[in-house]
Amino acid sequence: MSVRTLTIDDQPVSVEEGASVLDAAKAAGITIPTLCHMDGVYDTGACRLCLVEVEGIPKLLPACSTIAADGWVVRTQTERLQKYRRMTLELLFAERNHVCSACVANGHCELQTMAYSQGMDHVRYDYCYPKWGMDLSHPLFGMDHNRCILCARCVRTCWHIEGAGTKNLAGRGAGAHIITDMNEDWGDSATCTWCGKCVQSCPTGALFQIGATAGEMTREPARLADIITARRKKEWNV
Amino acid sequence: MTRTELNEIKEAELAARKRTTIRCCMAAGCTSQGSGELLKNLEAAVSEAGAEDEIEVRGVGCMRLCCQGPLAQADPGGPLYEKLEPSDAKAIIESILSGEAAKLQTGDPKHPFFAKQLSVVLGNSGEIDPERIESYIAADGYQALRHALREMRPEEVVQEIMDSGLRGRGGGGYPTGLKWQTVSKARGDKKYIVCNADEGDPGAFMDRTVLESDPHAILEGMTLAAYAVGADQGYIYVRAEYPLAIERLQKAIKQAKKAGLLGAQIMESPFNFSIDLRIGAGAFVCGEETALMASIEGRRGVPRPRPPFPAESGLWGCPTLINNVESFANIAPIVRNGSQWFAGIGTEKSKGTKVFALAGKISNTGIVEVPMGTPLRTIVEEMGGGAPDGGTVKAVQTGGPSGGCIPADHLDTPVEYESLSALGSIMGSGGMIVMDETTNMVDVARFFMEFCRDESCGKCIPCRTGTVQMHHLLTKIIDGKATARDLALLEELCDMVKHTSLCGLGMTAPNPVLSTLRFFRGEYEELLQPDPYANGRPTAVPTS
Amino acid sequence: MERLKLATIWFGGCSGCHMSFLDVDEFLVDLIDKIDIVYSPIVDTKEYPEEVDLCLIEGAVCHEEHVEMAHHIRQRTKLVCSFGDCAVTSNVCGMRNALGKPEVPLEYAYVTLADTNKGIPDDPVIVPNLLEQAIPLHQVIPVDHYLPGCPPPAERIKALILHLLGLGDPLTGDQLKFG
Amino acid sequence: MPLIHQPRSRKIDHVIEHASGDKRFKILEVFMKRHQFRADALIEVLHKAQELFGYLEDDLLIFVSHHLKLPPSRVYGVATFYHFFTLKPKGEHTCVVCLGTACYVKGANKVQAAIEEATGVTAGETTPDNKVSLLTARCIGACGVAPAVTYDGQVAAKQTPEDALAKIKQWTGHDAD
Repeated sequence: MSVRTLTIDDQPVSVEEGASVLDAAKAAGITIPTLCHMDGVYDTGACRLCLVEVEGIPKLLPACSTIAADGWVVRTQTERLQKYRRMTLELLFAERNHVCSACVANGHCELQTMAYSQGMDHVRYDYCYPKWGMDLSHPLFGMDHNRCILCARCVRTCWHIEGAGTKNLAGRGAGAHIITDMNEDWGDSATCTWCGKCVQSCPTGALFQIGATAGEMTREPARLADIITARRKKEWNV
Repeated sequence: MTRTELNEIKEAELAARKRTTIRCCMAAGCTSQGSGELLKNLEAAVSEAGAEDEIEVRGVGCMRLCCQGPLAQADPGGPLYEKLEPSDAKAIIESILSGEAAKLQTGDPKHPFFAKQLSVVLGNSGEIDPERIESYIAADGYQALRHALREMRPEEVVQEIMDSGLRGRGGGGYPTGLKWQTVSKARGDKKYIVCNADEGDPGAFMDRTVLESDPHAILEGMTLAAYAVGADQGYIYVRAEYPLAIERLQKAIKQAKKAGLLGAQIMESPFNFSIDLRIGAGAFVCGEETALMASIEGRRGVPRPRPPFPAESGLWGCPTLINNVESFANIAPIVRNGSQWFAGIGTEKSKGTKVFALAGKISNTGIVEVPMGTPLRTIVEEMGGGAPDGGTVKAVQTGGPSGGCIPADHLDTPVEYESLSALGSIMGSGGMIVMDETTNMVDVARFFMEFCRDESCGKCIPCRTGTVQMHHLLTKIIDGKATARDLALLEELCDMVKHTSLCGLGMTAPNPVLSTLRFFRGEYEELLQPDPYANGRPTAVPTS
Repeated sequence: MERLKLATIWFGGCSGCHMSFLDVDEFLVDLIDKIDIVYSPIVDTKEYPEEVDLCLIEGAVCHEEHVEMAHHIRQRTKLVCSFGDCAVTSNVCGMRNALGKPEVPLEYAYVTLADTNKGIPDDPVIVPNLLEQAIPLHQVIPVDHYLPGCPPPAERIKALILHLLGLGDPLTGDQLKFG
Repeated sequence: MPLIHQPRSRKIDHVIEHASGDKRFKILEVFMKRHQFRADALIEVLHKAQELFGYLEDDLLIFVSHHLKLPPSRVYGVATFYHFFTLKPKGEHTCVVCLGTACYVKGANKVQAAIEEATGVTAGETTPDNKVSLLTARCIGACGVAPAVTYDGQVAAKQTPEDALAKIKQWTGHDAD
């Protein structure tokens, strides 16, 4: 396996061939903000928070889904990138109804954390206040579309870790939404295995355990990565 | 099909020509105005007059001047009839038989609209019967393929395209030969050719014209590409909105298969290539190549980040060559006539011709093909005849929702990839919408933003929600509820969406706003309300 | 040195931010020579004074009186701070916006859930007309500082005031946390 | 609430039973077979299904998902992504107003408004008597003859609000208003 050497925020770093810029940054101890990235499932490059500048390349590149190349000079924290990140977050908060104070994930939410860590203290755009419902038909889990950011982590988890294919995206544009089977009530799903992995994968309060009240919904998406890594590398002898 | 057979078909077809041929336009513009019935009536009138041995009635592809349709013309040397009614058929036949002019509206073939055109892509359009392969073969069709298969190695075909200087006609203008070379060098046993016929730009109908008028030219171009890069399977991804194009492509594929021009051992060479049609289902974003590939694979038409580019990893992870309709239509003429001939047309950096669809507030709407470098003014004012009813041209919109509005005082700009992008627009696929002084530019910007908002796939945040907010801000401005602060917010958002979106749709969605702001800023500012807090502290407290 | 003239007010909110403000306890006493509370629900002034240095506004802008008052305050105040999530984001107050017209929640509250005297109060003198939407303060007037939190903890309020007095750093990191 | 949920096969059984009495399902199955039941033929299959049934009802989508061996969520996700597919039945007649740029600058929105006013439905809806479905298109490529409207698949050129209303009247058999 050959090695790629690059510079990230003035810090030299070497990674294995095929590693992403995000991996490389992690190896160098540099945090690049992400929302749609989750260890264990493939990357989609959708949330655009991890965009970085690479010298000599006019386009901004998503760190999660860009393979690190030799000799690259990468910048992850320029003023421009920080501004774009704040704007992205503003757009997200304005899109659906994210009311942190009344959210099951308050205090444990990646979107909320991202907002303050990027210094987004208010939203300049008009809030859209769309009317999205909740699905409380499942005995164990609930889905609140108002808090969904369409990162599709649950979809990728359901397909590629659990392998059930229950969740998917339907519709498009601002009308895109997460569905269960044929847009049925989750409780009626004939394919859901009740494994709850999607709930573990959710960065916000959109998916939660029934019974959790404000601030009670904690999760460990890292467990999902453990499962898939063990499976791929055949670490568990059974 | 052997070389001799190909020539036999050509000669038989030419030998069967009758003294007079009436070409009747059967492309979408004229059929929507009743040319189908006209064609039937013409045929009936011919048999009624017992002139079957004298006159051939041929349904042909686009005859270009859509606004005067239905069109028909008698060869050789007959007038171009305009605005025909189905009932005019008899008069036309009588005129041919008697040699006396019919009392029908005729057009002037010397008008700049026709005289300034140069046909490479549309050479067969309006001439041959698009539903008969023999008609295409008679016009030297499949000669380029025959030549390439017998006399050229694949890398020579690639070289020929590189030497021609052809650049992608789908919008970006990436050198076609370079793309071919990448795919031909890419490792992989399986490679694919894709023809992007998902012409989604509102106001663009060039590809539709080509597909409806000369479908075999696309098949031949794709087959040449497949031979050049080593692919054995091709797809044409065509919009469901183009039923006539689909029908003709289906027919053409069937005919080519039967003639041994598609399938196994084409023209008795070891080369195999098949083409399948894939019908789009109403998603503009599928014009983006990674979304298009997802759609061909039967998935949601959602783009993915590039790299990897399709040339390395495309359909099912295999190297894939994607070109648009007009690019493929250029291939056979280049191989047939040589790269030097093609490179002699156009300008230094933009070679060949470009097809434009003229529409909007312009006298002569229709299809024109001009050499690259032709000034916009020539196209809009001379050929297009300017704005109708004594109006004045205010701006020309090129490039659809990804393009921009070029103001009238920049009309001397030559049509080239670089010169158009310097004006904040793009060549795009070739839609050209003319606006006159009654068109409000803020309204136009909002129209395109609404389009992008509705067509966003919803994957990346800047495009999905940025277009919603930009549309909202534009609406606020139009409704007279916005201040300078809102305009600043809009401009900032345009910059952000342009630079952070995942695919071309989002990256170019702000262009119509940016270009109208650049040239028509006054129209925005006129609509703004005074901001009482413009300087932080209020000048006068507004009462609610 | 002249004392900082501080005002506080609440619009559409639960007064939780003000409760949190009271939680700063003796901090106010410590700063008695630096701060003068000139207008607040917790002091007796009836009229919003001229030349206020800083006004903390709690709550979302929900009805016509809020709009009027916001402009009034803005004219008489150097620095305006959106105080708490309702002022910053419209928060819980804004949850009605997704339901449609303001009549929808009013109907629910005053008719559906009412045991007696069913009916939506409609005298604008008694109850001001609700705006179509409950909106964040900065959509009505320019805001200089944002203090998110539901409510913002007392420490955070202290930090902002110290900063504005030139005695501390601007708020960063989780001091800007919503919720 | 049952703790062991209904297995997937049960739902399929129900659909297969429903399908057995309907020849169109048979035609669709043959069509899928021609595509070797390949998953990548999904969009082609949905086109065919809509052609046969007019719209894509749930059972139809489950039928397709079963035969192409795709999770129902995948089929539903694709069917709702593309505007051409409709999950609700269409009216007897379909009127598609093109709102492409050329048609727009030539007043297509006025044609649309006239039809909406006359029929009382907005774009995307069907009249309560199920006579007319009103749709809009992003550009049907008939820009040279803008504004264009498609009536039951036939493109009509240079439409005025009056032209459109006359056509609607023909369909509904009475004055549209």
